[in-house]
Amino acid sequence: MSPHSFTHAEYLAHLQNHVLAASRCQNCGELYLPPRPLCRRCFAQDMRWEELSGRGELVAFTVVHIVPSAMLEAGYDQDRPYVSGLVRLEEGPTISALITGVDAHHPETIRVGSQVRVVFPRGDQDPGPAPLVFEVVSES
Amino acid sequence: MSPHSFTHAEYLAHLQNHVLAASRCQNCGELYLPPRPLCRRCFAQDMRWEELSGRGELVAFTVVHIVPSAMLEAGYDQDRPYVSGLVRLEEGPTISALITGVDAHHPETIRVGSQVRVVFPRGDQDPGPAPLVFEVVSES
Amino acid sequence: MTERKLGRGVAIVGAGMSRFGTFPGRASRDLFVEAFQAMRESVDKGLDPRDIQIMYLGNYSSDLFEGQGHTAPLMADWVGLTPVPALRVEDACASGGVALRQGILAVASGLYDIVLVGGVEKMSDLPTERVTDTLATAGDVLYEIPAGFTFPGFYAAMATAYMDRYGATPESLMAVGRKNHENGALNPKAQFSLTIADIMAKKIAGAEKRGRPVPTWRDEMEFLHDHQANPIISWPLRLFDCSPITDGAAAVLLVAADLARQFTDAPIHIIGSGQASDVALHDRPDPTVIRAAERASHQAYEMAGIKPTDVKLAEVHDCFTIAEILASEDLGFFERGQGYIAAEEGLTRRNGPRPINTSGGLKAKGHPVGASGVAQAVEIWHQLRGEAGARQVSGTPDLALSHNVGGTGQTCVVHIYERR
Amino acid sequence: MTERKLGRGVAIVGAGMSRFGTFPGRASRDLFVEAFQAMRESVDKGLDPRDIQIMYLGNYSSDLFEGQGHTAPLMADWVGLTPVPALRVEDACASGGVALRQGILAVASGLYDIVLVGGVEKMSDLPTERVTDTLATAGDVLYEIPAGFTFPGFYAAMATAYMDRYGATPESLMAVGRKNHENGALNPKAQFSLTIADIMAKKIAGAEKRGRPVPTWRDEMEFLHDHQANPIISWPLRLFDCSPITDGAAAVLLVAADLARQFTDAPIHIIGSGQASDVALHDRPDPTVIRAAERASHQAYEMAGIKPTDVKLAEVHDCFTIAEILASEDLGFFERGQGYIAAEEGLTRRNGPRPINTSGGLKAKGHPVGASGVAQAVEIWHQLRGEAGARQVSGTPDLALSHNVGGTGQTCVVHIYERR
Ligand SMILES: [Zn+2]
Ligand SMILES: [Zn+2]
Repeated sequence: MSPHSFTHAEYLAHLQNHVLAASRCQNCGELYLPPRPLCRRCFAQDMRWEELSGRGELVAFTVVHIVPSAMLEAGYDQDRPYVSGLVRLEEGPTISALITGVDAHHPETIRVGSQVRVVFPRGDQDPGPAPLVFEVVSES
Repeated sequence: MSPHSFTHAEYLAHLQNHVLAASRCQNCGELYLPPRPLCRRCFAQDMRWEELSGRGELVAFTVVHIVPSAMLEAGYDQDRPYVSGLVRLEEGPTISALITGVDAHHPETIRVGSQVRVVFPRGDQDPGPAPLVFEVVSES
Repeated sequence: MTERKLGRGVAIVGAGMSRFGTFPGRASRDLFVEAFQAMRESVDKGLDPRDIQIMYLGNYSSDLFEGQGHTAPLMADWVGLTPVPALRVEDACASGGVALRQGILAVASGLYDIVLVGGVEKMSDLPTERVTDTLATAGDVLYEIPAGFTFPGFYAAMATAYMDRYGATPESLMAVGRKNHENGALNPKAQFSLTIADIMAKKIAGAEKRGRPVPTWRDEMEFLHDHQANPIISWPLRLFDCSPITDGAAAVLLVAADLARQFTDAPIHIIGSGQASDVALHDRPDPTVIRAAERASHQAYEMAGIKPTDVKLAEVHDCFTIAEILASEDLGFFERGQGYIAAEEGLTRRNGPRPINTSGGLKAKGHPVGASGVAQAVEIWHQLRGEAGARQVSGTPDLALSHNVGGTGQTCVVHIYERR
Repeated sequence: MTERKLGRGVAIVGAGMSRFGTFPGRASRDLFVEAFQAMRESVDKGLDPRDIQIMYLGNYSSDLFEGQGHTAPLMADWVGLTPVPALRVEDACASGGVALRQGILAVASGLYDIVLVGGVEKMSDLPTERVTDTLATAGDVLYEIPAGFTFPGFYAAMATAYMDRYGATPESLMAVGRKNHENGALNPKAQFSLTIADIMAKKIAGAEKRGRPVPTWRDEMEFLHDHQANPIISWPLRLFDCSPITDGAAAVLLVAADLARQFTDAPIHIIGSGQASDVALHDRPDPTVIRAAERASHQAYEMAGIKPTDVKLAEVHDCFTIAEILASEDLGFFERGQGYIAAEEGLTRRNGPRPINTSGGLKAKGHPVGASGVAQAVEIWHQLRGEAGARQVSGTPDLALSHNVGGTGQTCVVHIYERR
């Protein structure tokens, strides 16, 4: 294992293969998403990739109306907002992601604590500007 | 006189009117090109605009082959280089400018010490990306 | 570990800021000259700028806002300080406060006695979506921004978690914005020297003048609930929950405490300073706590030998209304989950028991990112010297705190100031 | 004024760098982890990273190169240092050296004993013209850049003025590049671990392999005069007069001198430090003198109590070959107008009387802007400890200097190091 891996580029390559991958320290067992090459708990540099279940819980969210350039190009704007959120995976780590399966026009119906699961684009569907998407599968 | 003037925007407006303007401290007499609102010699903030003759001398120069985006868009490139230089005005200050009237393909013919004079675009000629241009009028 | 004392005492003997607002045609250097001159005029016994020995500049991203790097020596030149060392300090929105802290360390090091700390940001040249992009670079551009997060979006997510946990509502947030506009209305250098009611009146007058339908808001709360007047930026944050896009600069003059009386008979001593860092927002165990603020304030309190209850006046980093509520808890002013109640009850108003953001805060005064941390010190300079004019807190407080956050809380820096 | 001593002595007890080069798919954070690990491994008696108390990061423009601001706490997190204070210091190409100087002040202030100073830049993700644009932001974007100046262009203008004044030629400049490639060839972490002759051989082998016309350069000078092999970037500077576009990081560990022996029996003491600023290039009376370098080195010499002739070894800022020649005069190693003759005569070669840039310099080692000033200290750490391998200067020198320039000389920072 090259000590120079566990980069964002490798993480994205996993996602493109429909794998949500974290890095686990082989010395102390800590699990990292975003993946990282150096363990911040024990300072060992001995990681392995590990696939996550993709199941988790919505910890926080927002409905974005004033959107950045990349999302503007993807067709979102003030009247077509999207939802971003923090998702705590069942394996422990929390990650930022685009959230679907909710009604962005009725934010009061979106619940912190909802169960979510990772979704990947089907077939040769364009993944769009957000490489990581979770869908709300049930309310808390 | 507003203490908030002597900005780059005002300097450019003067250039568009074919005036190369500097700011002169009314307290100590120091002349500034680029113009500035605060005198760095006596710390007074009492400037007046003053038109310069536009005559000067080439202090240093270069022929630019690897060009920045703005000059690339203006049609310059590795094979169509341009000359940039430092010009000491006869009134004292030295400024950066585009230099014309020289052979960019034969840099060894360009002489430090050459006399230059400011040139403005004729009629509704596009001033291009370089608002300040000096032409070599005679060799030193 | 026990926090240490500085090797040498440090005092502020001059402080000033430019007007905050949007100023087409004025570059960073022009704003900085204005702040420098205001600072200079504030030095009671006068300052020869040639006595300044080093300059620290807080600036977030002149690179992206103006396409200008290497800003520090340029600003130093424009105020006539060349050839003193000039360096830029960057920690996103905390750049100004972190620059102040480095100025303090420079005095404490024994190498410098007279230090200029400046802050500047020129934000209004870019279109809004590129300002949004630029502010988002304070997050993790590889893992956070591709999730669609904007800067308001991050704080909006903290707000949904906080509201879920403690029962706060969008109306709790509005209380913060109303209060800060009340204060800003009394600050002639603020971007919005206007209460919400003043803004409503202006819009009504404008509609009448242009022959448009005249809005009929009953009160400020109805205005703040109007989707047209106060659109959602990133739910639950609306326009009046967000600090604006601002051009501005600020400057303070620090000297070794034993030299302070050469400059003024009323110096303001910096008796506490703390700074801490944190991981990306998603990586924290609780999105309703800015741990870097807890830690930085703990350091500052310990260095100053005071408790949160001793603080008479605080300028806190209200980049968004929720941020002020979290700050009031992180700093120990209120218990967890009580900050929003305190805001609703008016405890943090100018004449309340715990005045916060008498300047108008980032919300009303404006938020030129790299200048904000320095401008907080400017407000405290005025208040502790009893020179804050119409917004002066009664009784002339003697102990104040500033709290400046970078990004979503990956940086926080806290200072404590005392009039002796 | 007499330069002061620091309040406390400061020593380097660990130093390391990543490989320099272009590394697609590796971000700043990945480079920084590599440098941090190299630093950690260099600490003779071991380092527990939890003992580090603050981190300074030299970085020029992650904003423009990677679209990432607020880089310092992110780098701190990636090497596990959260929650210690982490701040970025920016002075263009001098960012690394200026960060080092701030780390020294932090120790001298009495507030910190153990300080990490890092530098990082990830430049190779942008196309060349946007790298050109980004580097140009170190000049004055309002008054210099619209004249068509690029970063090589500024130094090229200094070169034409110098050549006109003293009779130097493009061949004088080439001597610097040849020498630095000779040194870089012995540095396994350099971007170009190759002499010019090695590069020629590689190109000949490549042409043979691809069945292309095989070049027939007689010697290095003929290669350097070949417009195809060594094209003009900005006359008189050609490709081999310019430092490359580089990704890389470096890190040094500073501690209070009285703690140094806890980490190593061979610490390197920093005994002099100086920094100065200057105006834009056009505004200086003489474009062949970097006044900030004269002034910063004067400060550093005085603090260290040494003369230029005492320096055994120097890492100087050869962003362009002309810059090394000017530096050798600004630092007082040679008289004005003699620097190019010294270069031509080989006085600055590794085994000459005045070795400059044994690392290969920015030219051959590479120039990841914000990391370069820190990487200079890494080379000096190796040389003064006699651990520089094949490029070790004989006799293990005991006194060295580093010289790091920002922009066209609006910033210069100089440090002096001693093995005791
Ligand atoms: Zn571990
Ligand atoms: Zn004057």
